[in-house]
Amino acid sequence: MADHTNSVENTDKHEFYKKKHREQMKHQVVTFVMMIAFTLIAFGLVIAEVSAMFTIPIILVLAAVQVLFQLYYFMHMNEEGHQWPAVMIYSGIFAAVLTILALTTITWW
Amino acid sequence: MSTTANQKAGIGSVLWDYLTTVDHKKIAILYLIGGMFFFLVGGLQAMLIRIQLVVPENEFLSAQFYNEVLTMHGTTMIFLAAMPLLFALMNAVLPLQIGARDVAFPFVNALGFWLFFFGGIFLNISWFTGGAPDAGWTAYAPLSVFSEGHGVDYYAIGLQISGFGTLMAGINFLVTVINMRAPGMTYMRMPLFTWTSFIASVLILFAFPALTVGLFLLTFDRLFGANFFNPDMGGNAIIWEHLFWIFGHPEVYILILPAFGVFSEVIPAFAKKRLFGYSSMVFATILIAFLGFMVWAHHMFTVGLGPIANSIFAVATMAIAVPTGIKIFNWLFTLWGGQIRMTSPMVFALGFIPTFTVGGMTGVMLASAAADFQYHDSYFVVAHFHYVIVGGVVLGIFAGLIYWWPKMFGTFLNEKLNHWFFWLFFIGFHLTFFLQHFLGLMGMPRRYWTFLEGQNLDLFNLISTIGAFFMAIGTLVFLFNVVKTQLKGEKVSGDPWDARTLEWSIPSPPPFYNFKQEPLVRGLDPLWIEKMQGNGKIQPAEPLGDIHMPNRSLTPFMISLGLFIAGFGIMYQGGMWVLAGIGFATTFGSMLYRSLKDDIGYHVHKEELEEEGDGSNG
Amino acid sequence: MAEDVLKSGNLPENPERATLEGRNKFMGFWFFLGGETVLFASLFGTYLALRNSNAEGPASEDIFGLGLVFIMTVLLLTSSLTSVYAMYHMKNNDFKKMQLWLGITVVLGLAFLGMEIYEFYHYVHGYEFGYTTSAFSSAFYTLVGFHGGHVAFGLLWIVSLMIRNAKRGLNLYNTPKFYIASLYWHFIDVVWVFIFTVVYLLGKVG
Amino acid sequence: MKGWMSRFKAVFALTVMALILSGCGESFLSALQPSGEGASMLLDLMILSIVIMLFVFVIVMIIYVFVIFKFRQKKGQEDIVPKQVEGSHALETLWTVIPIILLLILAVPTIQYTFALADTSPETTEEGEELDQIWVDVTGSQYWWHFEYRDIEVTTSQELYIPTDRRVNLSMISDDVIHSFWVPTIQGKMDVNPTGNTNEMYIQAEEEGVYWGKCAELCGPSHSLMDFKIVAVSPGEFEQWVEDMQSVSGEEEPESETAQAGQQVFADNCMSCHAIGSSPNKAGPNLTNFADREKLAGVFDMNEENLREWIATKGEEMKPGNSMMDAPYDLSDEEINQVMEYLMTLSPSEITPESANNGIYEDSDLSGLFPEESEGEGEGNSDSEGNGDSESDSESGNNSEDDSEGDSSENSNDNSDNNSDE
Repeated sequence: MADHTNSVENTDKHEFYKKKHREQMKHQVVTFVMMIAFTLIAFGLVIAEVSAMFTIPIILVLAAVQVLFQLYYFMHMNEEGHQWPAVMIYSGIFAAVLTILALTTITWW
Repeated sequence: MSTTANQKAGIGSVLWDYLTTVDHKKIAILYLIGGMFFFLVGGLQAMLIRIQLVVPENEFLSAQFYNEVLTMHGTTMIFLAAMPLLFALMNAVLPLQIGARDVAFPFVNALGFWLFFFGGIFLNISWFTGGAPDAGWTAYAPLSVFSEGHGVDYYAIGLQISGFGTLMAGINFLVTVINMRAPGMTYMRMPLFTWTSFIASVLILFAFPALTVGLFLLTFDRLFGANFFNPDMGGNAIIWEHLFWIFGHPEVYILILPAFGVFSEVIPAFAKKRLFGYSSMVFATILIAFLGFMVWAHHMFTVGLGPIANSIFAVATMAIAVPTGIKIFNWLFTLWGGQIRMTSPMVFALGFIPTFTVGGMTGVMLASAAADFQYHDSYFVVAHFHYVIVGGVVLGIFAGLIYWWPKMFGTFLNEKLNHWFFWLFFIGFHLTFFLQHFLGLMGMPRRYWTFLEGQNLDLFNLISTIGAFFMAIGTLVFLFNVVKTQLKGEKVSGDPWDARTLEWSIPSPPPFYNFKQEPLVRGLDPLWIEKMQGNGKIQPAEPLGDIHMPNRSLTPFMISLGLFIAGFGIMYQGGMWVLAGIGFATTFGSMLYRSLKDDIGYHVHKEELEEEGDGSNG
Repeated sequence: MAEDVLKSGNLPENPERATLEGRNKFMGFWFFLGGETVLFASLFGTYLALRNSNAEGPASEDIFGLGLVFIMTVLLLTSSLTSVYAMYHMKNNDFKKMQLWLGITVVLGLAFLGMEIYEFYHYVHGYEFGYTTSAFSSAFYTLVGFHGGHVAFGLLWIVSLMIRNAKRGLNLYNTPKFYIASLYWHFIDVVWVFIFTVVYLLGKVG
Repeated sequence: MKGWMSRFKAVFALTVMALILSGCGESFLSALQPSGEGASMLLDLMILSIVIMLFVFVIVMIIYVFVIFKFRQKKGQEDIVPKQVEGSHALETLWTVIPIILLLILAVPTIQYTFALADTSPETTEEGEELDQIWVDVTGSQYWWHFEYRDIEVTTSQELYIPTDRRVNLSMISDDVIHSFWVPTIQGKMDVNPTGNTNEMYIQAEEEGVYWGKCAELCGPSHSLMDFKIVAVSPGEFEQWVEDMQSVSGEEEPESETAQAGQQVFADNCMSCHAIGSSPNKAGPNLTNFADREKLAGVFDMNEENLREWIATKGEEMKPGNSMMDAPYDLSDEEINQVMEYLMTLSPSEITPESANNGIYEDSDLSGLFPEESEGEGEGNSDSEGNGDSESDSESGNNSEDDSEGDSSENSNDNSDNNSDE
């Protein structure tokens, strides 16, 4: 459990990190653009009053994809060291889905 | 800065010490005191209930007061007694079992305790301000919404405060287990108590938010005119039932899993054998937790969800019996071929096995959805969950307390008195609750203030009350034992039980930094391995060096105090809004103070450590 | 190690997880977010169960305007991106730029919050759609209000971090704090994605 | 061979179990002495589960006792180190698989019974004809029960009369908080929800008798006093009871003068909450056949003393928290006497709880209660089916419809009124 308090002196390494970060940043900008696009599609479908049977699943899927983008790119779940966060987030999503399913299906009859 | 010795000190400085402590071992003692206090309060309420039901048409308590007592009995026992007592054990033992010097968030740990404590006090203040909550510990809407006075407000806000505390404690244990394990302590070498506490913490993490929301909705309905559960405005009472049980069912496993863990420590230690089927025990624990999340609606079979939903939840519930059965048989086969010592923790563990088996049996019977139409909300259910919670959790807590008492306090409880305690409590328990199964089937619904004559329910109720007195006397014996032992103050060695796990490798009570050097773990039951293969001492994983320790802090106390004060403001409104202002200012001010001040702890230096012996259990 | 963590200077890769304290914070906060998922799920579930229970008060189709919501969505999504930028500069140990991007995040968040308050005001006064009007209104305000409360708390948090550390730059003690504050901000965004979909868009579709 | 043995054992155990259990409790209250179709099915299921569970328990206890006696440390053995067994795949598989099988044995009938008990569709005779259904709208209130017979314009409270020849379907809703309808000897319980979630179940009594019902969901201070009775009488008696009840208008003049005065007092003070004759649900119980009741307010002996105390104190001590405590009336002792006398005249029918215990069985096909039947089988059937359908519509979870009603508890009552007008 040693702590890496000693900072990295090696400039080459530093440059390498910077480059890597820039790469990631590019991904994130692309992600952002796609998220905006998804949002536009979702709003567009609703405003255009496309049939509900078609719209509802589409906008829910778009929302789910946006969330995955947020989790994996903006919140860096795609990087290493995120196994436990992933376990807990997915467990949370599992419990969340059960909760929502129950409350939407068996509260009125 | 490094105050190493626990010199005799005045009351004031002891009090200050405990108010500001972030040491998990002292927090354990705080949890123990708080939990025991509320356990006695809840027990007193139980006695009132049994006295009221000793004869038919008794008028010992009024109807309203009886409802308050039964509500507070349930609420107190679950939230303010069982959970904190388990947290006491977890705090005392879990970091030691994984070879950690501290928990991951010492500050948050203290905060968790103080939130629980103030929540509990808040809830009980209701007795003195016009009536306690009276809608049952489940607080079903809309009864809880229509309930007059402020009783249910105390319930909602008090549980909200202590619920935050529980959530934080849960996260703390999760991260402690993941990040703080000593070298060599892989997941599959962790003691079962650590495993079950870990899994229980996972359940806390996902179950408590549902309660948080439920309590918020209830609070808003009662205090701010919201309409979640008000049928006239389109609200729906079933939402409360779902939210409550989405929390409430995992809560049962939050309680029982750590108790399973205690037995999985006690039984191997006193059978002198390693736990039979360790990996399947771990797997069963995880499976119970997973299934425990999908079965909450078995509390709602009679609500009218329809046969499809009922069938699904019935089958899911029955499935839980499988991993639980695995556990029972693994314990039995740990005993098989062992050298069983009848110490008092072991007697508790052995008393647990048949008792809990009965609780599990009735659990499967209740899972049978159609049959539950008869059992539901009758004394059968009362008997069932007392078999599980008293026969499982309470016996587990006492087994654990007695087992780890030397480690927590450095003293040894009198074995003879412990055996007396066990037999009085155990016999009293079965007298009280076994016949209640039949009472339920004979037509006695639960939460009945009184029962009428001529229904043939008199005799069993009388016997039940007699049993309750046995349990009360047993508990008094235990208290007497505690006082006697602590007054005598005889010191014990680090390993008085000749046990197997890491916490017994250091002195009793442990020094405040726990391990002088990080231990090197070479397998399951590390101390046993060293006893068999080495010199009985755990090898260090690092050379002696400075130890980093967190600073003490009053902030957790202040944050909790603030919420406590704010609760009154929110509840009484009007001129009392000032209190809400003061309370929230205290809370957020303390939080701000905490985040603005650099708190990087201090070091115990190598030189000081060298003066203190070798840090083994000697 | 203790005092070293306050020194600013060259930071390792992933400074937020370089110390044990940092790793603990990082892990604990992710778990907290897992719990928050269930918290919001309970609120969403309640909302979905009650969204048609308007008890003769206004229904969702009557009041929701998509224009405002779209602008709010874009604001919050953008603020998520700007906080990613802030973390990008944090990892490159560029304190000034991080502060700048965090500042932009805060401004966007404030704008979002302002619009939300305007929206509520508009509903209450324009449509007589108050908190106690119906089960639907209670559920709506509670769900969206909880999210708004999270936004407000996040803003306070980020601002106090910025002020506290304005003079001392990045070090191993405060990078985890910045990092988890940004995680929190993203999570708020995640919740909003579902709010605009489930509350507003589904409210219009029916 | 083994299968045969275990079957024999199961049958044996079942018989013994049934004998033991039936010794428990009173025949009018105990779930272990069923008198109805539902409760009998449930007892079968309970016994099946008890037998399976006892089987497990016995095995656990055998191992447990053996282990404790065999492996207890004896003096001088302190140094023995037992073999450290890691586990056994074979054993662990065994006690994973066997419980799964046992649970499957239990799960199958559980699911069957769960569906069977939820079935409120019309019964059929042996020839395949559908029987006319009796539907009762049940309303639970703090702390009494209200019963409206759908289509036949009979209203009663506290004591529900049913014929023994067929199922009676209940459609249940609460006026205030959640209650739960439980008659242990007849049928398992079902919650009575306030939210527009109408619950349906059937009850069926196999023998005549008065069966005690209880509220099983905490509903306030007098939760334990919310008893009611099911009076199961033979079909002929039931038919007569219905006709007698239908003939009551509430205007009938009692014979004695005191009672006439009491009627006036009653009309002035009590009619805003109570009703006599068929009427929609009001704030207090319907008193049409008050004098025939076995119990006062569900739990007290029906005598002068109790009735006087009830009227004089508004039941404050007798049933704490009951809503009559808010009633504004203020009666003199004389007026109370008059009202009591009047109330005791409210006995419109020969058929009382005594008829359920007198052993007389009068047969009838109840066709007199369903006049549309005479016009033709098909139509009559489709009509009664129509009722069932309209209910099952709301059951299928049509959210928007339920929600928009808001106060759907009243609506469902209105519906049934409309039906009876047709």
